[in-house]
Amino acid sequence: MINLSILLIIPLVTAVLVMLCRNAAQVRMTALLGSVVQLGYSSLIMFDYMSQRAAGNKSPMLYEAKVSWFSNLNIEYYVGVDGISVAMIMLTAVVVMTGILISWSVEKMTKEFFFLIVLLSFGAYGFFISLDLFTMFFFLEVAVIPKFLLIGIWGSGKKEYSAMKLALMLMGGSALVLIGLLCLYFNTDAGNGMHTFDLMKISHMHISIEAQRFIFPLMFVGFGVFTAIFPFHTWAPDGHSSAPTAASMFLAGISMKLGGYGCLRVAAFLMPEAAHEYSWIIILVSTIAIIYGAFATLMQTDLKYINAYSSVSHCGFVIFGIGMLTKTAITGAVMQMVSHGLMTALFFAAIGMIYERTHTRQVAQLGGLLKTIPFIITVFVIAGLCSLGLPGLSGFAAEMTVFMGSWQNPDTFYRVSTVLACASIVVTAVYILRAVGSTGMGPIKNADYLTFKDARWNEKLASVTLILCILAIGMAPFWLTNLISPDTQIIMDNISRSVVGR
Amino acid sequence: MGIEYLQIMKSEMILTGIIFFLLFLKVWDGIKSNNSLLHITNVLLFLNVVAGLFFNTNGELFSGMFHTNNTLVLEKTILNVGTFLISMMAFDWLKDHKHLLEFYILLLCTLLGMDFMISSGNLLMFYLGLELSSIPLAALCNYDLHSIKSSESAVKMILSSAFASCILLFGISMLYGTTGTLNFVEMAPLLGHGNLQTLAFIFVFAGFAFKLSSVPFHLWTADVYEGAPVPVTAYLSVISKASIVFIFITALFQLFQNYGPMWYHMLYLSILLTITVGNLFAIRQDNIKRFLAFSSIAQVGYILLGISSGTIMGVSSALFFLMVYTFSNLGAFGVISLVAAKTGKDKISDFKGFYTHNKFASWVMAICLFSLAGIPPTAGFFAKMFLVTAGAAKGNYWLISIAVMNMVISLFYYLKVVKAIFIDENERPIEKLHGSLSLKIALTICIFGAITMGFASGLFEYINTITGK
Amino acid sequence: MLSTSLIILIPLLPLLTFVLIALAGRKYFPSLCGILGTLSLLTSFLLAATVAYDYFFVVGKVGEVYQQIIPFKMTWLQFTPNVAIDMGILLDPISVMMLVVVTLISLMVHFYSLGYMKGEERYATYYSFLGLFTFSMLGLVMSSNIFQIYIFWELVGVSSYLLIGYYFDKPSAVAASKKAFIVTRFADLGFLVGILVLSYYAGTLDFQTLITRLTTPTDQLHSIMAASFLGCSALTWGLVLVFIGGAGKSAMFPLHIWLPDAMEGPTPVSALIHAATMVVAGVFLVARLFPVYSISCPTALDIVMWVGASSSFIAAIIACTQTDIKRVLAYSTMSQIGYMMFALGVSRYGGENGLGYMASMFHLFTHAMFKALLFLGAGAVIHYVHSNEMKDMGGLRKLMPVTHLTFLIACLAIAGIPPFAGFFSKEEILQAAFNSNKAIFGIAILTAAITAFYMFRLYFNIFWNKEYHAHGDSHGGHDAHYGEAPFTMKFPLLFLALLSIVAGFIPFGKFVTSDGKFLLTEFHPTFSIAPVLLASLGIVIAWSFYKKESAAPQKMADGMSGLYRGAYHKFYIDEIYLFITKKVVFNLIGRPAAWIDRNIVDGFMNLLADVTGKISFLIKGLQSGKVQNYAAYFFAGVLGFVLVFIYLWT
Amino acid sequence: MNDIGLLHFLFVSCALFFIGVYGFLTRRNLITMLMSVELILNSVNINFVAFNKYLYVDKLDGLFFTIFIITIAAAEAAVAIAIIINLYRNHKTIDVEEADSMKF
Repeated sequence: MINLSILLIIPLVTAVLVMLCRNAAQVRMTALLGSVVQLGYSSLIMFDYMSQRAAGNKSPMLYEAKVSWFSNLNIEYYVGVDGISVAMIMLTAVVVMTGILISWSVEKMTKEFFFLIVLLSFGAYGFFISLDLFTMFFFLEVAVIPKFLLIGIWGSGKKEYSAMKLALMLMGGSALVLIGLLCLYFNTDAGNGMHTFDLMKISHMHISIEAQRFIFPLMFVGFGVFTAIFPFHTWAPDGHSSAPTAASMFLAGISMKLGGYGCLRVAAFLMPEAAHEYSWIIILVSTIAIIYGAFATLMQTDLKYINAYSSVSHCGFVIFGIGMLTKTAITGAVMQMVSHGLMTALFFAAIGMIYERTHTRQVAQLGGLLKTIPFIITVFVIAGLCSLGLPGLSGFAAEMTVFMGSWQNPDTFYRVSTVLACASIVVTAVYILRAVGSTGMGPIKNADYLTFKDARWNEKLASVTLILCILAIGMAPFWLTNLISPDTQIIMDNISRSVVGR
Repeated sequence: MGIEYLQIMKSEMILTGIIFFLLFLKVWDGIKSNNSLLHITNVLLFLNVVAGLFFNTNGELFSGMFHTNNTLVLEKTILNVGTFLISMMAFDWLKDHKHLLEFYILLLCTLLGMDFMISSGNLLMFYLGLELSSIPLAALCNYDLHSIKSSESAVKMILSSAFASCILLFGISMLYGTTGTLNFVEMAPLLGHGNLQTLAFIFVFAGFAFKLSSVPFHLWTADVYEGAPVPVTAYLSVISKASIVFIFITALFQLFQNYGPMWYHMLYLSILLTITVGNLFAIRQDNIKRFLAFSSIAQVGYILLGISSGTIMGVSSALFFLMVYTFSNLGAFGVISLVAAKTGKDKISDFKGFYTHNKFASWVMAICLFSLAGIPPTAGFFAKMFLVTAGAAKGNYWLISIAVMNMVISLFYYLKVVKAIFIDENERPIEKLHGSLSLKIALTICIFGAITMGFASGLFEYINTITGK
Repeated sequence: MLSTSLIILIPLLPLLTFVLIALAGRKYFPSLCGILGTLSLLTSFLLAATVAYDYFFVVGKVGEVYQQIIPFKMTWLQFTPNVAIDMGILLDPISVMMLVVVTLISLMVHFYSLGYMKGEERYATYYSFLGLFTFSMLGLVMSSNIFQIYIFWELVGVSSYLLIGYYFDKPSAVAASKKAFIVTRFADLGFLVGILVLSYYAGTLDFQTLITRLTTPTDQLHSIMAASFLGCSALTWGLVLVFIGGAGKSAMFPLHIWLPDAMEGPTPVSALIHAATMVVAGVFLVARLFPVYSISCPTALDIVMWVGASSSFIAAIIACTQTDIKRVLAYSTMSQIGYMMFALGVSRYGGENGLGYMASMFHLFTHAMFKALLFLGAGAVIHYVHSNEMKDMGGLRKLMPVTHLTFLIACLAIAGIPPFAGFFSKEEILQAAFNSNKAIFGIAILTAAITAFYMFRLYFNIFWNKEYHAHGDSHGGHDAHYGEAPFTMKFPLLFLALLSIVAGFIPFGKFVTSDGKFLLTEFHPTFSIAPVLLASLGIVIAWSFYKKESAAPQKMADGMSGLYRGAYHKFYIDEIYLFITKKVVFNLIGRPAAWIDRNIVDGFMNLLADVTGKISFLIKGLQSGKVQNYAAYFFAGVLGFVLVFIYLWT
Repeated sequence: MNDIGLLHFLFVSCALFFIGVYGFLTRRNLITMLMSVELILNSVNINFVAFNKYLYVDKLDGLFFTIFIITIAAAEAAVAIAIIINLYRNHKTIDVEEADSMKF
């Protein structure tokens, strides 16, 4: 029988073991082992989940476990998963494992590096499985500080500035979440004057519309900061570009998903009326983010900045899909989260591999690398194609689902914004091809590029894993949709019910 | 009869005993080596902590002047533990100091004063305890006789605290004049009539606020903290502050319950000012003691936030926070005292690259700072969450928003220190410091407390139940 | 009928070769990859041929009407209960016809490349890409679902990108591939939105359902007619947007700019992708949705017609002035596709009106043959001369007789000289145009004449004009030896030449018509006199100009210098685009966006931090360090409380 | 009417209080500041005694409090003087304005 807490125990044990290790080699092996076990267990969960659903298990959350934690505040350790969280868990597991593989050659303070990475993953797992808002918030914040240290210590460029900015902006976001959380808490009623943090319970209560009007923006913007919602996205470019490879992978692959997941699972799910009222603002903002992120990317000359801004644009699709409030669009948003997580992780991995060899990320200084490091550049190209939405790779399925879902929203404003969002795929093509073309193709800029060694086993393994996942989603998106759409249906029911109720 | 006295005044008795024993040692002057003296004292203090846990009863003496109950025992235990940790940390600083016994005698006198103060049921007793706990502290601040800063801080301490207690006394005298009694229980129902009483209440409140160092009565804090020797600073920022919070809670909830709405708004004002001003000043500090002083001012704001809810929840979360705060803050001060004792450096910039040679100390510092900043998974997160939650019960979300936003600012300066320790390069970082065993033990206890206490939900629930009574 | 699994094999085999070569082939058996690819293509060609036979002669026809058969279909991505992307195979006359064409040409190109690409560094990669392209193209033509067609649409786009950029160390090639992809991507945006519009109102993505719902008076049809945006009905919008997609792929004016540059790719690739198959995808798409266009929304069809006609004319003009032989061919391709487009445009659904449709498909078929032949021939020439420029050529007829002969046949075919293939198809297109729209007919016939002229200009410049003398710079200056290409390259030429002779005699109206019924096309000699004469006139002019070196063309060029320069510079369309992208998009949108992001949005965040710092600096005076001030503040605080809580307190 | 009542005492003590505060805030000599603290304390004492004498004659809380205040004031003064002397050793002055090395 599945026990979700194991998902938290494995990283903890790994972290402790890492701290006990003698030398760097042991550390790496331990961390890798832990992540592999975690991946195995996550996939076990996924398959078991699928089989249970197939067997007709209709309960909204599976593997629920509930332990009273601070009884006098009704705080519980309450975990459980639905399709969406399962998808997120799988994403996290994959990205963590590949991230550890990619950062195999970290020499400086190896132990601390891997310790922090494992701690970060601990936060992410906890966030995705917890159904108690307090616990959720706890894990949300657990995942912040490791980033600060990772960027600050192992980063490059103006790392102090970026790390501080990232930590503060994310903390500002979670502060907003906290305020919203407290207001929400005191607007719930669990009988005899008690309140509750229990997400499922709250979803059945009716929060007064006035309270929702106040809480929803706090929650949505708060989580939105994590997923780089416009105009609170500026931590992303600096953070990504200064971070070490693995950290960038986590930031874009996992951390930005925490926000999207929160927006969906907490904000939209618990406060449907407000979601409806603010929907047009969400769409407006996310459309701006999509277009403007894309155009801002056009001007970037640093590979990591390019990917960071494109992440802003792509995560715009997540918010966009959620804001559309149609089942298909929300499904698309979740797919986009998964797809973007994998794709951007692959992208950063490739950039990291290139940077490790050329020691520059300036597009202008690169060129013709396809001759010398074909594997890495191929990976780079695949990531790029995925990001510009090539069919057969995950990006396409996700974005198309978002578009189809958005178009079901029969209102000129939404239609126009959908068209604009679609238009961004052209711009995406432009900057991706620019990056790919001037990095991998053309004449070789620098003589010593000829001496480069192609990817090592760990890098190959990491890239191949990610590519396989991307292909799996891109070639056969139906399994992913089957996994998540029942639960988006539940969310939609909650939303539409409340709106009909109005 | 007698045994009852012993039982009810147990901790005070024990403390007095220790004080006299130390005095005797001083007079006898038999033991020459500082280390053994220090070890003896530490053992005594440890026994004091242990003894504080057993044979406790509820009861009162001297017609309600002195009373004790589980909550008070808990509070005294907190103080004892804190004192014990501080004396463990002071080892490296004291072991080549001439008059270390005086240090301990003064220290324990203040502790005794606090014990009396927090278990007082009468303004006279309260005043005696207060003075007993503050006058020797001024002397302690001046303990490094030849340091200019030390003496200056002592002067500031004694003068401003004298002034403050004058105001307090004036308020008390007016309370007495309007009610004719000094006993909390008798006085409480008679309050709430007429401006004279309100004036008196404000005076008394100001006296408390001064000791709590809440804005605008806080200005002495930073200077005194900066000048005083590190262990004394730690003592000031943790123990004396905690004791004042305890008695403050009693005063507000028992004595001034009729002024409920008024003191809620007073607290509202002081919370806003305290948190904001504390943070704003903390941002620009480079001296780490001064920095911690301002950060502790900001922390007081959060404690007041919890208290302002006027609920059991608020009180218990305040107590819980103080426990966590004791461990976290003392951990940080432990590292600082180690550095100060070995190198005499006390600037944040001196800590650049500290991690390169002092891994353990750096982690202790980092974790304690995160706990102060309220970052999970440290206990500080839970403590702060509970305070804020308790405060939010009033539904004053603007206050909450400002408090929470200030948490972000505070994170900035805590991270600044962490950054200096872990990230910044330094060509000549502080080399490996070999602290004494007792210091190491103390640090370990602190870090353990700072991490685990948050998950020990039983503790919090226990506090909640006993404060409920 | 062939079993479904075999039909699926047709596209799958190239895919398998792609995967196999990409993963293993390049490393372990690079030299064999060519053979492997060719064999797998041969197999799928044979399968396709069998399918075609079965379809046209055995199972396809039910009561005089060719049915649409869907041997295979699976749900790929479910959006809503009734809207889903299916992966399916749709067999009907056009798809089967395309099946044959694609596999055939692809086979020829594979075979040809064995010789042409010999010794290339990335030989294996080349074949893997060819496999990928063939797979995508086959998937495209067999799509049963409008979204499926979009998917493969993108895939052909990317494989064309990869193949154009095959010589990736040539900056021009990289630029060209980028340009091709982005321009078509831009057009695909229209396609995508069009799909969204149509599918929303039709409530389905499946071709058959979509077409029935949008052609017969159902409530879907009414709703889509009713819904209007900016004065046009949603249906018009949808169809026009879809057509934009098609125009992009088919290099219709003004989205044609990528096609000439695409010639940077290896010549066989140009033959396959940019002459025979991918570029006609747009025509195929319109033909696929033809019922909707013709029955429900003739307006959109008129747009198709005019775009087609104008592109064919402009392209023809430009082709007259180009000196790079591949570019000439590229423009002629564009012009011929324009022919197909307006043929569709002038046509209507069913019966006699369907002539244009039939003719268009017919022309698509024959054009594939002779245009591929032209490109392959040009490839042979370039292989020999190592240059694309006319001035480096001339008098090659003795040196490479086979190439010369086949090239001549192809030229005659495209010029529309009987009895070659081009003649028949073109003649029917002209007839359809004549029947429906005289203006279009005028343009068409004029274009036909110009076509003949520039094709023979090309022909004479390559094979006659001056004596060939090898120039030192290229290939170590080999002297003018007998330079015929190897068999692997010769065979496709001959085979295609044969086809371009006989293909015209296929009674096309029997098989491919707008409504699947039999359409009798009678042949009017009287009608076809005019076109043939004009074509011959063009040839004669070309002969007089270019048979020998002469100053005449130069004089002529100076004579109409304005037009000539304009045409030579492709009417400056590239420059306009360059202006729009570089100046407008980059400088007016991109740069400001980046600037705003750094300085305003991000600046605001930093400003918050700075302000906090400033404030804390400003209030530092409170902590004056003087104990008396402290006491004063203390007392002031007390008084403040007194003020507030005694005097203001209520 | 012209016998001395509570208000007179309160007036005196009040005056004394403000005189003390004024002195504390203005005089720059540490010893003088200490003396003004004593003034305030005495004003408090007067309060206590007066209240006790006029209002609550039956109980002696006020008197006790006064005695304690006097004692503690003495102790406080002792410690303060000691500290001031030490300050004088270090600073060579007892001007309070000089003791502001720690600020901001």
